[in-house]
Amino acid sequence: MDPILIIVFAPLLAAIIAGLGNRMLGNVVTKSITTGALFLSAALSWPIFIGFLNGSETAQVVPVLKWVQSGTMSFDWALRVDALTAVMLVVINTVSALVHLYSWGYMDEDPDQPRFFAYLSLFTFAMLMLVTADNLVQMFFGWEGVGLASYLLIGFWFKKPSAGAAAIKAFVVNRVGDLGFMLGIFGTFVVFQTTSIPEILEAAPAMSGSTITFLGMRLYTMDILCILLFIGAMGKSAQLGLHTWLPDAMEGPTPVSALIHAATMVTAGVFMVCRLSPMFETAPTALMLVTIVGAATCFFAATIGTTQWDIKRVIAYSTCSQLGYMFFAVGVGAYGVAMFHLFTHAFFKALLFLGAGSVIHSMHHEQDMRYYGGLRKAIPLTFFAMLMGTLAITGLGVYHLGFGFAGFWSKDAILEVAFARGTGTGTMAFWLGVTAALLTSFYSWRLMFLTFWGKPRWIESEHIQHTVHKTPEEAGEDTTGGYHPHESPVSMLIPLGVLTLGAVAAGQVFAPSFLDDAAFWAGSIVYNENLIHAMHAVPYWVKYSALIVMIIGFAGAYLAYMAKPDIPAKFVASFGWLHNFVFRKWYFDELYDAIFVKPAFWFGRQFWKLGDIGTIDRFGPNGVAWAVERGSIAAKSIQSGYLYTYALIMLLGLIAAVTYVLL
Amino acid sequence: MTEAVGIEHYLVVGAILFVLGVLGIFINRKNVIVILMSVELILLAVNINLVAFSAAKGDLVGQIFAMMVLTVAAAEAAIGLAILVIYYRGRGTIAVDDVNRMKG
Amino acid sequence: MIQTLAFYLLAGLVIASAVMVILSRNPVHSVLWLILAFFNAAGLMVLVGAEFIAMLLVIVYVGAVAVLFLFVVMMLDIDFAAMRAGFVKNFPLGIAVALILLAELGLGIGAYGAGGLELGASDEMAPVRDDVSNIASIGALLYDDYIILFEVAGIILLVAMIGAIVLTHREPKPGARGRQDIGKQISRRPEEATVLKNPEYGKGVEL
Amino acid sequence: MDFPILTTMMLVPLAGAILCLFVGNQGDGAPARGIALASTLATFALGILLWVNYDIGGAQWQFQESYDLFAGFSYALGIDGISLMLIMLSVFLMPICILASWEAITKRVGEYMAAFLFMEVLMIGTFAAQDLFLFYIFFEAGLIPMYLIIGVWGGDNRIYASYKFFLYTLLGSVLMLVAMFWMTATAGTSDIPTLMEYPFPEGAQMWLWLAFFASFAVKVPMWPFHTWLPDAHVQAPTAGSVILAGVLLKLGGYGFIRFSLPMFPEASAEFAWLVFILSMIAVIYTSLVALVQADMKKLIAYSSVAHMAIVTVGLFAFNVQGLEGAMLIMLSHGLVSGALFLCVGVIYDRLHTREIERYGGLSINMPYYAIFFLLFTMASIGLPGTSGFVGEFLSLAGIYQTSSLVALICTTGIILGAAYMLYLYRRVAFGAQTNEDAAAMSDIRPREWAMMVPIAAVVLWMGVYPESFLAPMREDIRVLNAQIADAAPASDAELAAGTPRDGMANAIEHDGEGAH
Amino acid sequence: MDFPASFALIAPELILTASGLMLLLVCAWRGDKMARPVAILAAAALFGAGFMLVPGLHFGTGPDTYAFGTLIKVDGFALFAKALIYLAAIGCLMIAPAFFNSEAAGSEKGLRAEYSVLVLFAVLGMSIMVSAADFITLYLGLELNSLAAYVLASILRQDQRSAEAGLKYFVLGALASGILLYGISLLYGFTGGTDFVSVRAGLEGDLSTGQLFGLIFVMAGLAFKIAAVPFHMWTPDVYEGAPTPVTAFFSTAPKVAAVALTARVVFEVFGGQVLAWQQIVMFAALASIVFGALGAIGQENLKRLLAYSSINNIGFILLGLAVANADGASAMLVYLFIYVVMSLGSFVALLMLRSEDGHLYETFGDIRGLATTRPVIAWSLLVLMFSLAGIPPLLGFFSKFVIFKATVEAGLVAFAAIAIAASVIGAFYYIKFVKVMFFDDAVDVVKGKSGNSHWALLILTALIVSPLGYLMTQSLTDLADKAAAALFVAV
Repeated sequence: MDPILIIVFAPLLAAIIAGLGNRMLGNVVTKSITTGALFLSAALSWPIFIGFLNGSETAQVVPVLKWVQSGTMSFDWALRVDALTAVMLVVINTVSALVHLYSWGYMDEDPDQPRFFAYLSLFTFAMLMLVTADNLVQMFFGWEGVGLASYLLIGFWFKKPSAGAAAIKAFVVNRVGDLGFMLGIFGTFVVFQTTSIPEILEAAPAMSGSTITFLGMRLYTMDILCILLFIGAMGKSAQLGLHTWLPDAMEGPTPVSALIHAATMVTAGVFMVCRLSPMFETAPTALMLVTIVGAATCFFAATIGTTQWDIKRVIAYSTCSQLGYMFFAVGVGAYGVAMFHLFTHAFFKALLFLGAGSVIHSMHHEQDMRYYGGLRKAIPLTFFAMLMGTLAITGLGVYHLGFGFAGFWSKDAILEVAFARGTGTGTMAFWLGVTAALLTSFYSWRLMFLTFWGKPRWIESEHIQHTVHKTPEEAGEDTTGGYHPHESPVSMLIPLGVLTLGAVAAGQVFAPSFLDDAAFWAGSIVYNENLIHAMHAVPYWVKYSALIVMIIGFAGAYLAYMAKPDIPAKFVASFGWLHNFVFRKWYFDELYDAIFVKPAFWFGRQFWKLGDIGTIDRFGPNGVAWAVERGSIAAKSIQSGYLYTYALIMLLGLIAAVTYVLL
Repeated sequence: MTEAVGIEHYLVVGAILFVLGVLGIFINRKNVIVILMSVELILLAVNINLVAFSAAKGDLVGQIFAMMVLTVAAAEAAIGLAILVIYYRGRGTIAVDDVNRMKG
Repeated sequence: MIQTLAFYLLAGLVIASAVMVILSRNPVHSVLWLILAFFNAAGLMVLVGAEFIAMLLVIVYVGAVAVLFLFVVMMLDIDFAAMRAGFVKNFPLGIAVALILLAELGLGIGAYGAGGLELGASDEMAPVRDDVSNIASIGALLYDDYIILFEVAGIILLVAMIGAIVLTHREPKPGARGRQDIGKQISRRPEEATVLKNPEYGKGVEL
Repeated sequence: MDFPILTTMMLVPLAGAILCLFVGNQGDGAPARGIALASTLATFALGILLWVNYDIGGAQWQFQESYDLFAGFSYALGIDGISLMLIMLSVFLMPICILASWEAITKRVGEYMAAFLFMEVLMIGTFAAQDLFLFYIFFEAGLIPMYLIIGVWGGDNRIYASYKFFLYTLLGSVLMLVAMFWMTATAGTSDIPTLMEYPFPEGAQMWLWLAFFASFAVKVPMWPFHTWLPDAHVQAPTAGSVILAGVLLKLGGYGFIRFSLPMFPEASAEFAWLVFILSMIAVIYTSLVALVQADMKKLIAYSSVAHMAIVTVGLFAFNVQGLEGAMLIMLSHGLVSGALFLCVGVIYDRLHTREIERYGGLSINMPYYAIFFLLFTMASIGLPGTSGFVGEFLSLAGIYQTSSLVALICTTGIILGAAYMLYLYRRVAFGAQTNEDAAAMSDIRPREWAMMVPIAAVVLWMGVYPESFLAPMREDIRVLNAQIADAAPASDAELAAGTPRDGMANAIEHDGEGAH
Repeated sequence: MDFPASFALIAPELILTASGLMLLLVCAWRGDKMARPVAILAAAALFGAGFMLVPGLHFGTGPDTYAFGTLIKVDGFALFAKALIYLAAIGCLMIAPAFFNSEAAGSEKGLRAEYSVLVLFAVLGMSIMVSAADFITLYLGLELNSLAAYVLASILRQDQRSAEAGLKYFVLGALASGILLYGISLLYGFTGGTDFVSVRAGLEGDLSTGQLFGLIFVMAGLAFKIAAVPFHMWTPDVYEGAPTPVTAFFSTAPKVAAVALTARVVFEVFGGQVLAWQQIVMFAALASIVFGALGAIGQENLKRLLAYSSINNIGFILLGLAVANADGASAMLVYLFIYVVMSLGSFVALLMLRSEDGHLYETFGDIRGLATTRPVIAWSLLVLMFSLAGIPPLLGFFSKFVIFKATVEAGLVAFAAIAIAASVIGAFYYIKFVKVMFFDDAVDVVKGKSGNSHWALLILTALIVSPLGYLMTQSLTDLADKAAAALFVAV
């Protein structure tokens, strides 16, 4: 049996067993099965990845089952393994296995653990189906499958109304993207008469320059197809416009955020564009759009990140922002660079989330950073992990030393390649990227300072009050309220440790392969050698720009939250509108609520009351019934019972007939 | 049949009688008996028609027919009056306006 | 000439009496007008040479039908004073309709006065023969070709009879005087009818 | 097969129905229930036999029977793959319906079961009829049992609903009858296979098409002829809704695929835009209406209208994907909406209300119920891997080839569908247990497991390996598509070759500047 | 004239006449005590008369169908109609005694012996009507039937509704006869004679206004007999007022006779002038369908409702007439047969709605929830009502099927479409029957027992209109085709 079959289906099997077995099997059994399956998958994934690294593996397709054959449209279940997939396999399986393990501790008190682990494994299966897809439809299957798992996990604590709402939001907003993805698949099928990815990619260059009608407009075929597909990617990867679900998705348990909303699922969009890179290469307009959207998201999400109080939301916006980086890297044609950032980001962002989870766990599920403070002594290991993660995300590293944390290697490469691209959009992306890097540094350090430095402030938190049964007044000077956070259990710390390793070293170790080794990619993505050369050749100020803004960001955060803690309040006081605008997430939710959600309900009610009941029924069935009833009353009133009426009507009938024939 | 008085004259008499008979049925509100008489008028009109045609065409069938109509008219009158009698017994009136217990 | 005069006289009278039939307030008068109408109609028929039908009309209608009407009118003992006068409410409509019908009929019988009336050719099944009297030819036809219809007419009269009896005949109420049984009456003997009593003086008879 | 299996499949439930009528309510209806279940299961077994013996890729019409029993039309049965699938759907859902009524129906059980069994006879007959008028008789006769089912065992407003259902659908179909007369008079036969190949003059096709449309559009139902559906669904007992949504709505789609398309291809092409416009409106309109419903059944009923709109666009896409997709949606919708009604029925049996607000947090006390409900909700949304996806995908892929605009509008159905279904699921299964009586409800019982599991299994089967369902229909659809291909409306997705734009989009001159 | 041959042809009528006269003697002699035996004997006579039709129906009529010159024509069409009339009359005789002997008859409890005799003579009249080949025969047959009918309608002398029904029926019937006669007189004058062949010959070519008038007046008179709009006004009142068995009779046998007569006159006499009358008939057909349906909606009284229903059904029959070919005529006959069965069954069912002490129920309010209290009656009524509404798979659909088939095949597609759409209005009140019986809560007043004859008739009619009835459609259509062909042989 091919190992890829085990890699993909072991999590599914585990999910089914855990899901149906549920309480019959008990917590430990289900947790062991799912976690075991994931570690198995992870263990089998690394050899494949390494195989690609050293060139001993080649791309292969393992057919599984016939799926659909309808006329000329045909697609089957099949697992495709190439370098790109291999990267994703290790990312997914490693992070997933670690998250499973982490959840042993994090979810220890939850009554519904089998369900949780089943969902997690189910998610992993769907994600694996996505990345191993050989055709667009199977990719869509995985795409939707991860959407389902995301929905289920966000809504895991379904008793909370906000969780339910967030789950729906995630699914529905993703569906907006899926609309584009589906149309993209349809269009691709129309153009190429196939949904098989290799066949499409092979035929794509020939279609460059051809035009097609879409909604009555004549457009470049490849542009419109790629834009449609990219809309799908935007939904899944929470790009500007379709990003609103991601922060809300933090309603899910933190391990979920780490796995789905940081490391894997949200990167599916990037993966998809990379997978289809030969197609995108033929669509300059589409790529331009990708660049713009990516850069805008990158900047926009970073701004919001600077104002949020919820620790997970900060990281969520950070994710959003980092995804923006990946997209504009893709947009400028540096697919390998984007994938590299995806790879490193998976480690440090999962680390940050799990670290945050550890904090939350120790703080009795309080997520508001205003109620943290001074935690570095209470939970030193978590602190260390978070510190490493922050260093990774802010991209600490020095070019000339040839050393840096994971983020340094990948993010700086993205900035450089955007600059090196030389186009207007590329340059714009570079500058937005640099600004975002500054903001990233600021909000990351802000998070660190608020959480781990300063004085404990947690007596203000209702969560803590519940635990220690004290109000802030009763606690008086002791702002801890007598609550002492504890370090998380080992099952949570091991994953933190592993990921810390990744966050520190992943960039250093894999940069040569991901960035410079065309052979590694082996044609699974478009590898633009010229561009990479240009990237390495950018001026030094470009190469150092990231480090510089990182330091500025750090300094700013230190100033505002350590040195002079009254600065933020002053800033808010003088630039209230700006703060509000950013704090309210640029009013996207309010805007969507006003132009989509409310009108949908309003139209629904109008269609129902005015349309169905007021018009269709009123003038249709009920109207006819009314008319018939009136007719019936009229008919009966003619039937007066009087002989002379009857005789008269007979005569009238006679005369009518006579007159008719005479005329 | 004289030249001066043609078949048309008889037909017109018949037509007028017919219309009077019909009119008698539906403008009357006094009395059902008058309605029965109107029916007789209609039949008389028919008979005049038949006889006139018979004479004009030199064909006796019309007269045979008229005889049959006469017979039936008599029978109808008998039945009609019988029904009228029982109706009167039941209701104590034969005003046309009152014959409307069933309607609608 | 005489015939023309007679026609117009009779026709005028028949129409006038018909009008009176439907317009007179008293049903008895109506019946009498009806009789007059029949007489005149009979006259008209005589004019065209249908003596038998004319006589039949007088005998059947005047002798039987009209009398029947009179009989019923009298029997029902209607309070003529209480009789509602006037006409139905859509009288104008009725009149209008009647006039239209009349006009159309006038038209229908073929442009009266223009002489354009075209009768259908007789199919010569029962031609009028000059050598045979009207009654004789009718008799011959009736008892030969049309015998079956003659019989049917008889059955119609029978049904009318049954019908009239079924509807109007009332079984004597219990307690009312029963029917005469003539046989029983004749065969009755004095012994059955009389009782010999020998009453005591001054006390009367106790039956 | 050497015995008339189709007739047998109709006779078994017919005999059961008559028995049920005579048994009546004896023993509190237990004998009637038993008879009904036994005969539906027997029919299902026969159905499996039918499927197994169906020669895929063999003759177009199989299991043909023809007896000259009637004047003016003949008793001719026979099936192709399309009929086979729909018959299977009917006989599959039937035992489940009986189970669903097992405890819910306590009054006049014999008559109820008889009505259902009659229904089954008629459904099989409709799909198997090979004579135009025989089809019409079966098609129309379904009104009687359904009218009774809604009227006798329905909810509070059942009278209005039953009248509306009856008269609306009757009015729709009588015009079709006139068209059928014209067709038989012109073609000289009422044999459906012959008529399917008869070239009707183009001018006449328009009228005929419209007459058939009047019937099928009401049955499907298409906007704006859909208003009978929510009423009928809401008032009908659970099993009635299941059959209504599961099979009766399919009659409309079946009608299009069996009559309108092959018999009047030119008219179909001519009117395709009418269908598209109505369907597009339906997708948006009824989805939004579904969003604001407070009654579970009404919501699902409106969702049916939206789903069936995808069927109609698929049918009139004039390509194989559209047709096969439409057929798969019909099968899937039959299962899924039926299952959703069963889900509603399960909790209705416990709490006797369909008001969404009265529930909440059912995942807590009814976890297995919640799983099934979720599965069917997801299938209804068209999640890949469930039956809902394949059909929807193919159908929309089909329509995209004809018009990207229609595809775009109809594909928004996947967004709106997700919105209203998840909103429903959230209000029923998620949230806190705000209603004590709802919180006290017990999880599904063995009988209910027996209803849910088979449907769930088929839903997944159809989602993962739809080949089982596509294979029998493939040849028939190919033939149909070849037949209508000439008339197909112009596709708006015209591809025009052009000179390739310069190389790859990101080609960059390697000038060697600043190289390290 | 070959008298023996003529008599042989009218054997059924002779049987009816002879038995009618003899039974009349029995009535006169023994009075109402003999009512039931007289009824049975009358039914036997009808059966006997019907038996005489069998050879003709089965083997076809001989070459010479005329009797007594051209007065009477005993062709296949007449035979079919007669058979149907006799059967319907037998049914109506079977259900009469129970009604008149129960409290339902009011203060005049007890079957009148003359009732059956009148029925016999009425049937004789119909028999003559349907084989008339001459307008005099037609008129006499019609009047024989009508006079008997007037009496039957008002036979419950002390019931005011019955008397009023008789009165209205009589007055309007007499008016209609007058119109008919006037038309006949015109036809006589403007064509060759009174026999159908001569009249038809006289109507060849362009019609003169006189001929046209004659045609219209005759058709108006006939329209009254079949109760087509606008000559239908008497129907609801008479149906409601007449005793129920009489109503049942009216809605079956005389209907058949009148329709058959109309078909014969229209096809045989006016057949050469289709364009002159076709549109009028079409209008009358549509108007009948619509008015019948509209009138029926909202009726509480079931008899009255069925009266409107009969108007509605006549509309469909007239569709067949409007088609003006043998198919249409055949369809009319098939429709008639099925309609008679449904109508008879419905009235039998109405007669079974009795209280414990024998009173008859006749409103919707009384049959609420009948399905639970009297399931067999309710289910039979359900079958009958859906059949009347023309819903397959009941036989009523087949009747509409043949009619519309003929209409469409004759090219009157738009006409058929309008008519069939209007027929949906009719379905409304038929399903109201079902609604009341099945959906409403039971009032449980119908408790009286019914005799075997009722049950037998009810079950029989229900079975015939059930899908089983389709098995007889072959032979029925064959018979009707043969019968209809007879009308068009002469052309």
